[in-house]
Amino acid sequence: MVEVTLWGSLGAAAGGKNKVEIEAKDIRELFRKLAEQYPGIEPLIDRGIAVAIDGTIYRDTWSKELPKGSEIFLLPRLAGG
Amino acid sequence: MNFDPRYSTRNFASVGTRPIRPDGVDKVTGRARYGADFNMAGQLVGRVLRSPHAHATIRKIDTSKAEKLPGVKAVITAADLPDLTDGDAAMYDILDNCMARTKALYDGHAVAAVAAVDVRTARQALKLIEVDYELLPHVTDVDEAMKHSAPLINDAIFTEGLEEKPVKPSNVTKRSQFGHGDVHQGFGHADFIVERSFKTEQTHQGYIEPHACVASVSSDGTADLWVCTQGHFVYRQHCAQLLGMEASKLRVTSSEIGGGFGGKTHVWAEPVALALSRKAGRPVKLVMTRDEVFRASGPTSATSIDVKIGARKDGTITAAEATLRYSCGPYPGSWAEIGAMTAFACYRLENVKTVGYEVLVNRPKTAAYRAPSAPMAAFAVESAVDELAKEIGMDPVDFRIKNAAQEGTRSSYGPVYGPIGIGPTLEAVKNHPHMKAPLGKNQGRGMACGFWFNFGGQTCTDLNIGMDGSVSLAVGTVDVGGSRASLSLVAAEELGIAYEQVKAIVADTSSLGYNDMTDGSRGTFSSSMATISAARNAIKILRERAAQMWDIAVDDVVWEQGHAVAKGEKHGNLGKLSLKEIAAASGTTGGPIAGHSELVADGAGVSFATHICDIEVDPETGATRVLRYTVVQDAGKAVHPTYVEGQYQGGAAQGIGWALNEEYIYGKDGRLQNPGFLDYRIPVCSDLPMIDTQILEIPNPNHPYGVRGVGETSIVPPLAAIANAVSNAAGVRMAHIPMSPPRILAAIEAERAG
Amino acid sequence: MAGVAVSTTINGDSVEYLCQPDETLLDVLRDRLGLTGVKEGCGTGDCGACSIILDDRLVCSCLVLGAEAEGRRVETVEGMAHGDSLHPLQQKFLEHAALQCGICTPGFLIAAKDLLAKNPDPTEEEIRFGLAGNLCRCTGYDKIVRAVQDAANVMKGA
Amino acid sequence: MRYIRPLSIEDAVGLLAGSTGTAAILAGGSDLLVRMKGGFVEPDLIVDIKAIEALSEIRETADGFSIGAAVPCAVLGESTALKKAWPGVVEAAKLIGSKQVQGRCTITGNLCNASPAADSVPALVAAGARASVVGPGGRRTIPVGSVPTGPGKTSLAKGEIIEAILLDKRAPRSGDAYLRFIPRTEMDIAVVSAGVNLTLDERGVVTAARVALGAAAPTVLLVEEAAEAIIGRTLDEAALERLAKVCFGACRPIDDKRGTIEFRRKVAGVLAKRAATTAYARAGGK
Repeated sequence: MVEVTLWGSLGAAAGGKNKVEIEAKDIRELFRKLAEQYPGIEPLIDRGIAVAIDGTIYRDTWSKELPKGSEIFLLPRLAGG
Repeated sequence: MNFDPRYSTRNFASVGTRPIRPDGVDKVTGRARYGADFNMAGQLVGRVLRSPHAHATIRKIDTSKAEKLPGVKAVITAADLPDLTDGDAAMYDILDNCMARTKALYDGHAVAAVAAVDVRTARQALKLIEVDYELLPHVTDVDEAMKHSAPLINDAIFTEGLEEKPVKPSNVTKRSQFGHGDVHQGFGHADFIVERSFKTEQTHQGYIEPHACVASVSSDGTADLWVCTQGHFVYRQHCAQLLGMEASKLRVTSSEIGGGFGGKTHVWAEPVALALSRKAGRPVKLVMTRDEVFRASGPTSATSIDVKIGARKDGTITAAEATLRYSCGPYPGSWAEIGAMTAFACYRLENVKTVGYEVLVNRPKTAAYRAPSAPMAAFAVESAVDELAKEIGMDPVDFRIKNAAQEGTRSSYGPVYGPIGIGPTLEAVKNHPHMKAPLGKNQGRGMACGFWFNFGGQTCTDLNIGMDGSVSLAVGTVDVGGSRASLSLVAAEELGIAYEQVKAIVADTSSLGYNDMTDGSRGTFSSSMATISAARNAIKILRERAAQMWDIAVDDVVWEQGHAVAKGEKHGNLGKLSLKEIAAASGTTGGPIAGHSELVADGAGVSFATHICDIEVDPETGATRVLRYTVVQDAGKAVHPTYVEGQYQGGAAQGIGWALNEEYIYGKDGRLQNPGFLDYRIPVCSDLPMIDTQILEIPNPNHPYGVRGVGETSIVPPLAAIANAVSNAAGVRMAHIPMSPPRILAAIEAERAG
Repeated sequence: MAGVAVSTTINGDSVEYLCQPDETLLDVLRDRLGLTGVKEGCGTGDCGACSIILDDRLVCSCLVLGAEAEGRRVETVEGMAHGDSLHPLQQKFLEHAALQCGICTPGFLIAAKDLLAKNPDPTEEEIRFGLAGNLCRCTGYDKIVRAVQDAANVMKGA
Repeated sequence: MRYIRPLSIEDAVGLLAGSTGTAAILAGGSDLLVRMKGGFVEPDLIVDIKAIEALSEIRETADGFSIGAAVPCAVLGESTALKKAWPGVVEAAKLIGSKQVQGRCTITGNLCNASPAADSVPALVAAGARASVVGPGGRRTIPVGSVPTGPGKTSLAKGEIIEAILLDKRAPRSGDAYLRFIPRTEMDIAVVSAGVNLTLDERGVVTAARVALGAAAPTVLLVEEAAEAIIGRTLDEAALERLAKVCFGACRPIDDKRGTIEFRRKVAGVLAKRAATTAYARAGGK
């Protein structure tokens, strides 16, 4: 079980929650379960979400493992110049 | 793929040196080919008709007269670019931006296009296209657009991110919130509070090369596109999707690019050129005029930002809060969201809250501009931080050092930082000789900090070793400012050979796997990672070939300084085989030697910078002069330090232009008043002093050499650094960017009047 | 519209072309003669990317008609190097990394060549004002000014 | 469209007078080509006057200087005698556009383009310059200030060409100066500007003065009251303040993308003061 913090406009899509608990071994599983439990988040995942695991931001490595006790943040996927 | 991206210390041989770039000679002799420098047999000239209105329903477009003009080979409207986006809202917006469908949403919005035998005919044809517009009320100001009484730009948009689903449509497309702690409580503990509202005007990336492409669609359904872009693979995806083509049948070649800065990250004219070519059955060259570049491409957000920061007498910030409103043009974006994330990223805060609002206006679609959204937020926050330091009676550098984020700090946007450079840049500034340079009458010094995330992303690289031992490196990230030099250095470093033995090129979309575009300061970070990986894969093969040549086990061969070395006593008399020798024998040891790499370069290290500048203000006219400017920034590891310095200087110069003079000026009619380099005033050579740089190297733990992106952060601090300097020079706090002479003079007069 | 026949000298070579009466020299150089080293950044004389030297005078080729080149001498960036040896300005631009994207570089080289021809030992201020008609968006001008200073030193010694 | 390069002024006048559609005179082309590029004008006839020898010379005459209509501004800066006599006029001409533009543009073109913000015009008006006009009816000489009649409009009749700008010979102890305000250091159009021309007596008292303001009204303003404010004085602090105040009051500027009414009025006064100070020093005043 990992605790995931939702930021930006994501919290509103999960019914106003800022933190959710999910049993997931990697980012892919996290996204799948989030979409199942909070359908409002699914279109946002499709649009692109970044995941910060212990401070490092991952945008595309969905195979990245979520270590036990790690700090997980979901962030909007950003544009750069 | 078992590539390990973790940083480890090493002694560099090539990385960190300053050789001449591989594309240099072509660029100083005029041979380098940019977007408009390419031609095809039978090529037509494409031209776009643009709306003169800020907001209008398109009732009807009659192209019949234009079609009849001799020399006109194709005329297209939105009907020739049907909606194939299949519910992809972001792509639909790009399509609508390329060619207005039912409404013209800003002055300059494309409504039709022609392809003709020459420019004169194309221009005449545009005049013959009759567009029946029904004018609608418009809004161009970000604060005005948020009012309930404002004209609605898209009645299908309801604000996202609210706890209760709104019942009425709005120009506010999204609300987003970041932070932690309890700001209300935090302000309760403050001895001093600064609260102020700021505005920044819209600016353009201002690349000197206008958008340009040559499109050629064949009757067999294949197509070629030559284009100046920051991401040819992304352009291929966009164009293929919008035109209903298979991506593999569209080959996109990126020309040399004459500047992008975020402005060449999504398509504008390219789908139009392809549609014209498809209809005309001939190649079409489409080059924007400068006027079109300003009216229809690029710009960053205009903003309106409120900031409140409180601190104790001892200088500890107890709470920080900001509300940020960013214009998006007529399509939804996430610009305020980024501003809200970056606003307080430099500081260690117990209580922080930021709220962003994305706002639709009748202006061109906002595009990324170098660390998009961060400079405006930093302007507001760093101005307030300076003011607060002054109220407390602390030195502004010491005040920032006391509150600077460090390893282990929870960032204002959520995650906890790893090793970061904000503290070291501040310490370096504190000890910089610039801080001791004497100041004269009407002169002031200012400083400010800035932050940018940096990105990684999808990357694919090929490294081919020729039979003569020279190395061809094919990368898929467009070189916007010297990355072919830095990537050649990385390949040379990893292989243990000389820089001159490596030649890097940017491969087209049919020659290499997908690459994300060069944005988010990712070019050198990502492609160097992929280059290291490709080189290591090639080394594995080189070792195998050496083992064959020696007839020993491959495990007994190691790679050292460009040579295969047989290790262990038993092979003591085998000597070494150079890369060149192994390559020469490759024909009989298994054929060509190459290393390939495809990876997602995640783990980009965040970047911080602190700038110092001295400004002189003429109190009688409000004119400013930049006297000295210094950039201190963390590069992680500077691969080619000269080009790192160049990025620091270039970002600072763009920031200086933004701070002082650059702005989009709209008339009451919603038309852009200054779509040219005459009145959109980017800095000229005589406006600037030398820009001093200091590179700090705090290794990024997620890159083998410790590299961080360096391209963007340097544009973040200048707005605030200059505002702080002007405040110290003229005694007025400037809350409106650009600080043009009329604004500064008005502020000085208001201050005099009390 | 009848074409105008023009005989001129470009980078030392005699050239003849036909152009339209309203066609700019910039368009002639780029589209008719293939000299695409001359760049178009604005077409209105505000960026200097199309700088050329016309009878020893620095001008924007976008503000000259093709027809006006009759009987005159045109110098473009393509004529700066001699054989395979670069002009000192070209060499110094490379050494100092005075270019990033490089689109403004041909214009800067030509403007700097004109500047040094008229003032072989310019101060930093004279360089900055002398090159103020050429916009660069990448470099912040620092390395360009240094490259011109260095080239001036080399050329003085030559 | 036709492009013609006549060899004599008479031929040029004949071509222009006889043209049926729109005709344009091409000297430096720095305004004409920009307007053609933008599609604002499509002349049927372009008359390039640069092959007319007399028009490409600066002549020093018994009366002063005659600056041919086709002389590029850069050449004004290369004339030592002109620079010595009329430094304000030369510095104004050398402020137009970039080095590249100065290699082409002419003060006559700057005058005939009739922009309220033209840099050389306030300096020429302050200098009391005259224009020699040739037309189907012959030659006439008029004050330069009477050429522009409004933004983009001139008093020249069909077929008329300005062949030269005439500047008087300098009286002793005279000096002129021109200053403009721009947000950048180069490349901008004047937000507001001031040209001052004055003559002193042996004691440093101003005996004659002309003060002209640019971008302060639809056409260049010759502010007689401003001249009166400094005539009979040694340009002390009080005279300068009076000068600034008068210029502030005389302006009739507009709000536009380049500046506000308030800003232009204030800065007009400041520039007049500073230009007067420079002109005074050039005239030998201390």
